[in-house]
Amino acid sequence: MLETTIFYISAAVALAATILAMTRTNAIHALIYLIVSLLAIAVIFFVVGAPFAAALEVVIYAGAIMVLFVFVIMMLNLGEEGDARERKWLEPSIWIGPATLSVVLLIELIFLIGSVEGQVSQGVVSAKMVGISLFGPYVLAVELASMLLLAGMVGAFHLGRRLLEKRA
Amino acid sequence: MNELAVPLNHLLFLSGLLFSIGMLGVMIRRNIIFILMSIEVMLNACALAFVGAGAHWGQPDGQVMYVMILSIAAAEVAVGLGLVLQIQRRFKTLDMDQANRMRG
Amino acid sequence: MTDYIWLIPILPLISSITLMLGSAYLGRSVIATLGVGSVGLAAVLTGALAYNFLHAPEPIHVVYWTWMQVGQFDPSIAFYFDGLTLVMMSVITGVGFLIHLFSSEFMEHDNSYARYFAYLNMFVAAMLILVLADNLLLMYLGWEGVGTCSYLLVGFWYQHSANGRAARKAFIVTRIGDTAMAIGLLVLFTELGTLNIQDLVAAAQAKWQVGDVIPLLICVLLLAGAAGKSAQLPLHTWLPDAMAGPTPVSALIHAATMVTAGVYLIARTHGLFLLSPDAMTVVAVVGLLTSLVAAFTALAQHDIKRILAYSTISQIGYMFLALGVGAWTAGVFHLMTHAFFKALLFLGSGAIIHCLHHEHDIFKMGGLRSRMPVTFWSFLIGSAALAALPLTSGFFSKDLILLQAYQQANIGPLLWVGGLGGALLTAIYSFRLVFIVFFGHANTSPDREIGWRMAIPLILLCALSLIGGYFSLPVEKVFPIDDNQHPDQWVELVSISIPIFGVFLAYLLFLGRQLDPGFLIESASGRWLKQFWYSGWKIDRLYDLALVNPYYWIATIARNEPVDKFYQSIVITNQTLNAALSKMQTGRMRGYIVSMVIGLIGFLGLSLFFVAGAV
Amino acid sequence: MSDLMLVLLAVSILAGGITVAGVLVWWERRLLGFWQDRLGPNRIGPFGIGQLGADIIKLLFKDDWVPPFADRFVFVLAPTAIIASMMMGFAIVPFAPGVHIVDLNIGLLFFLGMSGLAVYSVLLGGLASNNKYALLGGLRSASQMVSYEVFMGLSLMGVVMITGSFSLVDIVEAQEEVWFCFSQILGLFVFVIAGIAESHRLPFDLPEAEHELTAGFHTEYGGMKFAMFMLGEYLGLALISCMIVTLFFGGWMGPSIFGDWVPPFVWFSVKVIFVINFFILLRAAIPRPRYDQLMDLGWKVMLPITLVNLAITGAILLWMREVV
Repeated sequence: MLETTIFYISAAVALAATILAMTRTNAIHALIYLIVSLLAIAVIFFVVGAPFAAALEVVIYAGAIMVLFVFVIMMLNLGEEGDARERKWLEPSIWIGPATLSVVLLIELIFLIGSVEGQVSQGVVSAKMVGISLFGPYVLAVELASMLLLAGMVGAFHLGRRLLEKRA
Repeated sequence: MNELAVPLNHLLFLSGLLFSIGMLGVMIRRNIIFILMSIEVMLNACALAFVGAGAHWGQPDGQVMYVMILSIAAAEVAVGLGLVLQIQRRFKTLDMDQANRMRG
Repeated sequence: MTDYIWLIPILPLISSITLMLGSAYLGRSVIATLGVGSVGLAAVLTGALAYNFLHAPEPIHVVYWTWMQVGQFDPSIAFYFDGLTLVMMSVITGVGFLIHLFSSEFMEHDNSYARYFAYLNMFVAAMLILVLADNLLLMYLGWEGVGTCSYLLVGFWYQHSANGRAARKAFIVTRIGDTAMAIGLLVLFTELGTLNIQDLVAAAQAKWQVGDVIPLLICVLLLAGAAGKSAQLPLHTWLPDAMAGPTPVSALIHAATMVTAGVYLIARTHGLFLLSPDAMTVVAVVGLLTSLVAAFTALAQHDIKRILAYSTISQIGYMFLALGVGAWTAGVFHLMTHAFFKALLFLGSGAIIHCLHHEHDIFKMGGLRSRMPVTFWSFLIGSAALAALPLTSGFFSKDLILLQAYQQANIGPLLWVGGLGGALLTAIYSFRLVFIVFFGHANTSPDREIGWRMAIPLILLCALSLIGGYFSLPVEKVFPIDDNQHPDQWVELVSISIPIFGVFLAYLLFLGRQLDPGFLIESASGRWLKQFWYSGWKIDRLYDLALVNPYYWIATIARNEPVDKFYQSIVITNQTLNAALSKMQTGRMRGYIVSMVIGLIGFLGLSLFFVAGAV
Repeated sequence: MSDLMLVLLAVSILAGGITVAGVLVWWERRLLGFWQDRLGPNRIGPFGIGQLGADIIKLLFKDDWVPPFADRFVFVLAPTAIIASMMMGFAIVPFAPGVHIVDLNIGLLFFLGMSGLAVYSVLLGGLASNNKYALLGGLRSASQMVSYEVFMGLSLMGVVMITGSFSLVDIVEAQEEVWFCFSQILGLFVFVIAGIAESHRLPFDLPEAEHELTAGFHTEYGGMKFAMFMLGEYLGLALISCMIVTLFFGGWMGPSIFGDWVPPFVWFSVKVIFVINFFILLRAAIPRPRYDQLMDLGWKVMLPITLVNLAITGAILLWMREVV
């Protein structure tokens, strides 16, 4: 039962942290909440028997992608006036419409998901199994992902390089 | 870890909730950094659904999809943040609504 | 002992790739060592293979992996090695090695030294794949590979646009033949369900009677491919222009190896040709006509390389003649001896050109006998072999062809007389070349004598041209045994004496000047004939008129035809719609996102509706 | 191991870790003094051991001041991140057969994750201080640590390929025959350098290079929060040393010629102390590179080396599988 409890606690943490992250005006605070939410999801991954995904969530999502965010925020150096502006942008008149849309979508999702039955966990899916299917039936997807990452790298380099050159 | 007794649809509810919150974030924020963060939340919600379903069937395919989502997220963030820096330099603001010059 | 067959084509390939990638980092000596050494090593391995094969002459079949699998179609990467392959491989690696060695000096001062050897090695690799392939598809890969290398090497000095034009011409003309051959392969596959050569021949012989139509069709298509690659009538016009490439390339590709691929193809699939006597007759006639036309043309040329090019066309015509009359062994034998002496002649001409500052016109040479002794002797021996003077290698092979042609069932004597005419012409033009270039008074002087890397291949090829006729080919098991009667004594005597008479005639005409054909040449018809022969029987002109110009004309009028208007209207419609739709691009990101979300909600709602409806 | 034992072990590792980190401060200064021909702390107690207590007292009683211009929430949060993640990292270290808190089947990835999270401490500390030097220090450390994390992870994959498992216990047991420091010499080389960069120890302490950035990301920190940064750094040093020993030097196993009369835990400690001393020696011996040199070294030397190592290891493994 310990695992079940952990699951629900992490789910609550993830939800709360995500909501907080979406509503902060300070980007750094929002990011910290987002990291917490990611770590909570990592715990959920671990609990449902996907330790490899959990590790990747921590190493890559929380450990690398979010660091990039912090990095960029540091470079932008947003000040106090940014916070005030964000607060102005979060008026109810702005978010009430989108919120309705989201709620409608959520209701639809719940209707669709509601018919799903069965338990989550069927035991642990180890990193080895994931690796074998990654380089077995999904090898083409791996190649595509590598292409995508290469394209991302070249794109990021291109964007960043122009920035440096114009400054120089 | 077989004593885990969570119905699959609870996990999917969580995923759906996170997805809706992320989508809401994309719609209501004007700051590009927040929009990128919201997209990360949405991607993560999808990943959660995949991993949960994979765990339900005891198959590695869910985690394989997770790895794919991860690489998409990594590429997206790299390019997206590069764009953020460019936008900040050109428009001196991160307001998404200011960057509206590309129109038909 | 079959383990290392794959090494033989792989070695030049690896060297080629290394040279391509590392051309900027390698020194000239390293480039030369790699380029020459890889082919030399392949030659040594081929020698070892030959040693084993001659002791235990069993065909070797090695399957490496399945290349692709589409339904019933599963060609493999596999090598088939028998006597015929051995002959071809020995020629490719042996003569190829000598030519590489020669090139290492010939090209020494070229800026693109590495590129040259990269192409040349790639050519050797592709050619080896061609002859080793156990199925026609892999063979086709090698076939196109050598075509590509030929294109690259003919246009090697691409800075001159004429060379590029020559390369394109070579590529496009051979492509016509290749297309026919590809169609032939498709027909073969649809009819027999396999492209493996051994299976295919067996299946064909089981399925068809001698004289059926489909084998005739297939054979004619294959013949078209062979004629394209081997520069036979009517697709021969590319070869003289291909002389734009470096001379060792002409020696390797356009004399010794690639152009004989067509001969190899027909010899390899002789089982099919045996099913269709008509096709064989066509082969023989094409060969004979080509050999005569090219010989007449060679007689009128000024450019030393063009003379040799037409001579090559003519000699390959002989090989086709041999194949056409069923003298398989004789044809392949002539292929081998021709590789020796024609490579020798080309390399000799390369040496002359090298030492005379790229002078090609034979009338500007002269008296080189004493100043370039090695080249002179090699040219003399090569010409003797080409003219088939007794005891040289060319004599044995050409004599064999003529005798067997005489015995052909229907039109044998006619073929024999034609062949004799060709032999006479060959003797005349080859010794015309020798007499004009090496005798008489000197018009230019060579500024250097050739070095050892050019001399050694010449000397070795001299030796091969002399003794090559005594080799016996290990092809008894490949080809059906000839059981022809020995013809009459007089036939043999005439065959032997004609070349000698030709040489004598050439002596009278070009050296001794006892015969002065001036009045003939000066007459109106003589001038016209000379011009006609000089331009290669105006075949290029004919093609221009009949094919190229009409094509341009059609292309010009096809630009504004009504069908095009129809497609234009599609474009305009699209543009209008696009203008309307692009109004939706407001540039406001969040608008897009909201509309995407609304769409998502709509789709989910629809699916919900259907789920609910189903329940 | 019973639950009670597990809890005891966890508590003792926590306490022991902090103590070791504290002792290390003194030990490093003593050794540095020894190697650099000076005295080092020698006033309080025998060999200056009392210096440790004096430092603790000073740090504890200092005013816990937060600069008014700082982002208070993040400023306070930052130092806890490094302590927490480093302490978590110790959970998977196998000290002796059966003596570990948890044997995760993704142990190595867990370690990488924890060392990845430690970045935040530096990054957020630098950002929250609202100080130009601190910001620059944080920026530097972010790119340095994210870059070196890449080869750190990759350099360990050779070990994982040989073992076929991410579990540290499995990895130690796979070194029964021969330690991985021989077969994975390139991996060891890269891992040691990446480890120094990850824990930003001296040759690679660019984030806090005194002469350029005063004290880098922790310029504004003082008192207990500063002590936590220090503690985190020494914990990181200890953790990296434990990992090096576990992954490349056979963990608790000693050379077989010594028989089995030396307890495994002693072997482990001896090796860890040896590696820590090696790190301190590096600090004493090697000058600090420029920042661009550091990044060049990473991407242009370390990354190719790790990739070559991976390719060679993979090729040999495939070849062995073919042979056997």
